[in-house]
Amino acid sequence: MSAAELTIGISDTASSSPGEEAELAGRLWHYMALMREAEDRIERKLYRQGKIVGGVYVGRGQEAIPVGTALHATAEDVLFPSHRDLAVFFIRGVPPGRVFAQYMGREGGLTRGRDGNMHMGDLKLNIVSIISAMAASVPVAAGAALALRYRQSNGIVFCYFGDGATSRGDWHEGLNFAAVQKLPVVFICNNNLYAYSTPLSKQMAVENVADRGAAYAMPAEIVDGNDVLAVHQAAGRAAAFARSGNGPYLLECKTFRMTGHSAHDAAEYVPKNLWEQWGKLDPIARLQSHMLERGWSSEAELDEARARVRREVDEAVAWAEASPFPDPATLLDDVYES
Amino acid sequence: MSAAELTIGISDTASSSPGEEAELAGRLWHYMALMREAEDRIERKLYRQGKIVGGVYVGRGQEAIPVGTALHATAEDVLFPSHRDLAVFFIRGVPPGRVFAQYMGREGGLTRGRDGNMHMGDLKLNIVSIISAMAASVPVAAGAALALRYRQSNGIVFCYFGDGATSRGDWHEGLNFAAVQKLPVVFICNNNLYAYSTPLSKQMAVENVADRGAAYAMPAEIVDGNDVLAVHQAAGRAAAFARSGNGPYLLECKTFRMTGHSAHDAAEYVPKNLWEQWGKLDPIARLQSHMLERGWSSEAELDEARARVRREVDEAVAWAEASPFPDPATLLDDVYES
Amino acid sequence: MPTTYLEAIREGLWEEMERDPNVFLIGEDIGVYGGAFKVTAGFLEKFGEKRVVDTPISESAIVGASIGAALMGLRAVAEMQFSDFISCAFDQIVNFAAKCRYRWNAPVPIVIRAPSGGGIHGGPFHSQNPEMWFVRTPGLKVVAPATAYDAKGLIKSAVRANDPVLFFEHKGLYRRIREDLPAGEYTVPLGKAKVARQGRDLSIITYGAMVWTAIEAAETLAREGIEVEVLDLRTLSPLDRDAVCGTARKTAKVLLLHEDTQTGGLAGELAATLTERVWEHLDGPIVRVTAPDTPIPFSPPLEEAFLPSAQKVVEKARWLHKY
Amino acid sequence: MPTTYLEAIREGLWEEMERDPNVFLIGEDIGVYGGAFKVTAGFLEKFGEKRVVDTPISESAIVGASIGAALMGLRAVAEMQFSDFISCAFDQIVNFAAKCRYRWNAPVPIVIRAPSGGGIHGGPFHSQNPEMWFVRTPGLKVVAPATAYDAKGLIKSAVRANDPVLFFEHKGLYRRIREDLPAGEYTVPLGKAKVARQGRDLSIITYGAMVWTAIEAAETLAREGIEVEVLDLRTLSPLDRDAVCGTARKTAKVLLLHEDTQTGGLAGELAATLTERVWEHLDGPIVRVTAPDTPIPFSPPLEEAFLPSAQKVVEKARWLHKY
Ligand SMILES: Cc1ncc(C[n+]2csc(CCOP(=O)(O)OP(=O)(O)O)c2C)c(N)n1
Ligand SMILES: Cc1ncc(C[n+]2csc(CCOP(=O)(O)OP(=O)(O)O)c2C)c(N)n1
Ligand SMILES: [Mg+2]
Ligand SMILES: [Mg+2]
Repeated sequence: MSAAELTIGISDTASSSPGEEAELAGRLWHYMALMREAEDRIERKLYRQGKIVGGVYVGRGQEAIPVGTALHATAEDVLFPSHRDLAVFFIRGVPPGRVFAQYMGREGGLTRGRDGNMHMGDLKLNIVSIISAMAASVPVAAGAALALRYRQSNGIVFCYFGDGATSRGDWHEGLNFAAVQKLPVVFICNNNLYAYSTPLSKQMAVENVADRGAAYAMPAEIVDGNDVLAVHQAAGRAAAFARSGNGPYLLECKTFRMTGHSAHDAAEYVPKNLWEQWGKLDPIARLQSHMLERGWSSEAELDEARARVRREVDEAVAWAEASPFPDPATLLDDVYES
Repeated sequence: MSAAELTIGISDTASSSPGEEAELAGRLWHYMALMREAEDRIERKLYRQGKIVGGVYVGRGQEAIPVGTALHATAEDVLFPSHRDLAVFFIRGVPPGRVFAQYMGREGGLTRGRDGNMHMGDLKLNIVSIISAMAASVPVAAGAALALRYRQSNGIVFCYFGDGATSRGDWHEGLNFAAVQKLPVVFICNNNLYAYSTPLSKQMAVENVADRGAAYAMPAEIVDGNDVLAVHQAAGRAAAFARSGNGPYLLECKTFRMTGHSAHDAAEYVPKNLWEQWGKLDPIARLQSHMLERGWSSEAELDEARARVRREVDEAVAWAEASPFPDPATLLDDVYES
Repeated sequence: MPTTYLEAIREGLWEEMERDPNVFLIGEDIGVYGGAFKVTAGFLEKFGEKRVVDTPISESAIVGASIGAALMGLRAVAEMQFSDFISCAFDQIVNFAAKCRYRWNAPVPIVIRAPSGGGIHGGPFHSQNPEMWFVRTPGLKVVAPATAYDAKGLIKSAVRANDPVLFFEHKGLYRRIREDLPAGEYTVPLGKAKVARQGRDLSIITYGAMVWTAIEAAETLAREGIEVEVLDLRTLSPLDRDAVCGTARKTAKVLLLHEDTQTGGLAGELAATLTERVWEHLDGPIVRVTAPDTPIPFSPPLEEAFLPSAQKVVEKARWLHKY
Repeated sequence: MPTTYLEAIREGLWEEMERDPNVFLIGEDIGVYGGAFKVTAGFLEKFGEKRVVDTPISESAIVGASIGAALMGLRAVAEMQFSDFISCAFDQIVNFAAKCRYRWNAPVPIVIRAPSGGGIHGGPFHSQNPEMWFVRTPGLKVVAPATAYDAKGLIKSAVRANDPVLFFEHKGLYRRIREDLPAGEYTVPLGKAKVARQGRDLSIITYGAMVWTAIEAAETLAREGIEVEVLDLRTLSPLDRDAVCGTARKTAKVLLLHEDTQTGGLAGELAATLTERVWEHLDGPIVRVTAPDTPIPFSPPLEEAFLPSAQKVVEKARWLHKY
């Protein structure tokens, strides 16, 4: 599925009632808008103001993927967001202020200043922190799923990664183990056509990450990753499959990274036409048109919602800036259990 | 392809002349018989006599795979035999005595006593030594192929491994890299249904290793690994494909390990009927019947050939036993270039 | 009937699995086959497939899955078939497991059991001593028992620890040593060294199989009137620096001994600790007896030359004693 | 126009690629993008895709392929995007590359370049100092240049070496330091330390970015009349033990300094070497200034507390000088 094959339209929702549809669309919109606003603030404002510590990786243009999937997660489910899946944190209930504090190296960040950017997690919310090495969380996610089954929980695991991560040995070992053990994991790939500067053609000989499912006898589905309703439906199928004890499921979401790899990357290696093509497929804009078309929302309501999101982000930034830097006296704490 | 689906017959050779066919069959027979005799001597005699140092891994019942494939190798080709592919060494011209010396920890072994058993190589003969970690040689083989292309050689690489090795991250990384780069490698899997004590079903969710080719858009072929003529033909296709610059090829040879994992393993975990079924499919016996049937050889000629092989092995063992142990004074040599 | 080192580990694991239903085993060939060294023989029959998980050949997945399960409240005991293959799981250990608690307060209670050490003609890939890769990595604990008693007591403590523990079992000791173990349940705390032999003239600080080499050397030296104290570190990380300094203060002469190769071995860390902390108490140079800086060779005469021996220890100790 | 440390590495690589058609580069994003730090910017345009190979994200394949190519007569220069990811290629490095020559006389001329070190708020996964994993592994050479001059001369020697070389570039130095380099071609030999500053009262033995910290401390101490000698090791394996002992014999007081964490760091190896070889010449304990045993933290106040500073060196050196 190339950008050209994607339509600007959006999927119909499944057979739920119009009220439920509108409500769902509103929630999907909210988290996408919140992720966009928070990341814009980080990448385009705070970073340039020198308030961010270290690197910045955002999921601009890819918001439909974390949002469309994670809204299916129950409290028992365990999520392993990648560095492009900020919305997962908001959906799980992490206050945005803690995310900004994380990016600013403050005590209030999820890692209390020990780590930065998207390297964060919260065990109480069943979000596991990735480490930097791409795909390292894939076998860990399989292990979490093993534990859920062991404990006879109904929980399943959502494991996120990019196209590039699928080249790594850990990805293979993790998928293979999950498949052999029939573990309840939904593997969610955001295929944004690039791994840093490396285009898909230099990462893999297949066209789709989903083509790799065959190596594990794993059902693999491709979905338009910029159509949040389509992602939501596909994720529902995937989650239901995994939750019923059928084993893991591979969901490939075709998308595009509407930004550099990180805030310091101008991404000059990306052909101009890709920006244009994919710019038209912005997942938030597409959902908005659909909401207006269906009468689920009016322009005025959307404006108001946008203002609410901005206020939420303003307050969160203020909270983060008020959060102190960590005390150097704590440097030696928590290397081991004390 | 299970043992039951395999027939006791053997493939017809390709469209070569009867004389050529007979000559080829003779060579295939010779190397299979030599490997069997050498390994029997190691596993069933020298090991029990306490003359072998360390572990013993043999390819009993799997001889058709190294023999049927490696006979296609030109001098420029580079081979990465696994621990079940002893015949590769003989085909490349390693004197059997050096192999016995290797197993006995003698100076005359290919590693001069620094390493044991199948962990050996000879750069002059374009045989690369595996290390113990399964599949570690797979990316190395890809790199060798890269170098062959770089140097505009016509050589290709033969990379051998077992079914179990395909679970490892290195296997995936190596195949993926070879596929992306369209490198001239024939990946040869001996699928003997077990990795140590672990049956296929606990190693992978797919039925065939060949099913994994799809993850790399790599042509993958399954062949009866106990039919040396079939292996020889399939390997010919695979080598021609790689040599023509089309990229790598995955050849899965279905077979069975007619012994324990190593000499100290009684393999009680293997169901009895498997020994029986596969015993009937012995690759040497099958080729012999075929040779007799076609009149390429008589019983008397085969007997004489067997005696020649035994004599060759007798002499090689004597040579190895006469080889001194390495001098401890050399302990520190060759860690670095001197 | 005295218990072997191998049996002691087995017993410790068995008891912990009986005690805590969250403890499970994971590794290659550990179920039906009972493990390459048969440490887990009988566990599948007793505890079932759920708690004894046979895996594909994928060390990184074994450790990764252990971490994931540990984050979800289980306690994984992973087996590396040989410690040499631990390098295949390296990133999971040093970057995932080691740093979770520090980074985001997430404890990772896993044990990675790994048969290590030479003397069995295993060659460069079945004989390594990989402990220092992990001792130098903050966030990991590293254990290397020398006796059956400690092996049992330490594996039990390792299983109960709330940090990732590397547990190096010396495969040369598996069936070579045995002793009577106490009837009841006991544990040996992580992080505490033990004086394996009392002495006043000279200290040998060591661990693992080399404790026996040190004792053998000490017995020879005792016949010459040199009374050697042998300190068995038992845990390499965290290191019991108090005990290390204690024996040095007592004897004033220290010989450091390990089977691992020399450069970057634990002896360096011990030497630095001693010169920093008990410099004034030392009556002679700190000396080392270790393997030389080569891969561990396969052939018996080479391996014998490679491994530290009681003879080499005796010679160095005599020299130091005279110093 | 003086040359930066980064430019010096670039120039060295460029010259070696011009000189020897068998030298090629392999790594992630090194071609079109020119590498995460732009060390290889322009190489693709000049040398073409054949000699500048962009790979998938697969460090093990990068190193494995480098080894395979090296066995076939090429010389691979592999880039790890950050040295922190080297753990993903660990088995290939420590088991395949390191042991080929010893085992079967097969030389593996590869260079693994890895930007390492802290001070840039990179956090636990973009700031590590992984050198000791490799210093302790026989068969590998380990280089850690401190100056632009040495960076160029050493990368050239590394490319020409017939052994696997780990080349740790301190990313904090990439654009921070610059100097005028000689016009013509030159190399700096592997295995030779350099006295970076002469002194008679006390020696600081160090490497990498800490050489600059040592010099800063030495300047402060000079104003107090304490003349510090700074030994820049340059190569960590093989270690220039003669130079290490030489400076210790000269000043009789030794401070060991590294950015790496303490336990199992190179300081231990140096301390053991010194107590074994020049014990009689030492006039005080050997002391260490290093990072503490924690993962390297992200937030500036934590990272600052973590990293050794000139101030910490000065204090320890004063204490030792008075001793
Ligand atoms: C093992 C490893 N190697 C290199 C890197 C450096 N790196 C960070 S993100 C990235 C690209 C990831 O691509 P992909 O998986 O497609 O995710 P995306 O960033 O496109 O979402 C790279 C190479 C890394 N994090 N881990
Ligand atoms: C990374 C790694 N883990 C474990 C082992 C121990 N081991 C040696 S051979 C083997 C089984 C290999 O199975 P397979 O690849 O199917 O080859 P086969 O022996 O059946 O020919 C195992 C687990 C190893 N050599 N390497
Ligand atoms: Mg991507
Ligand atoms: Mg097999």
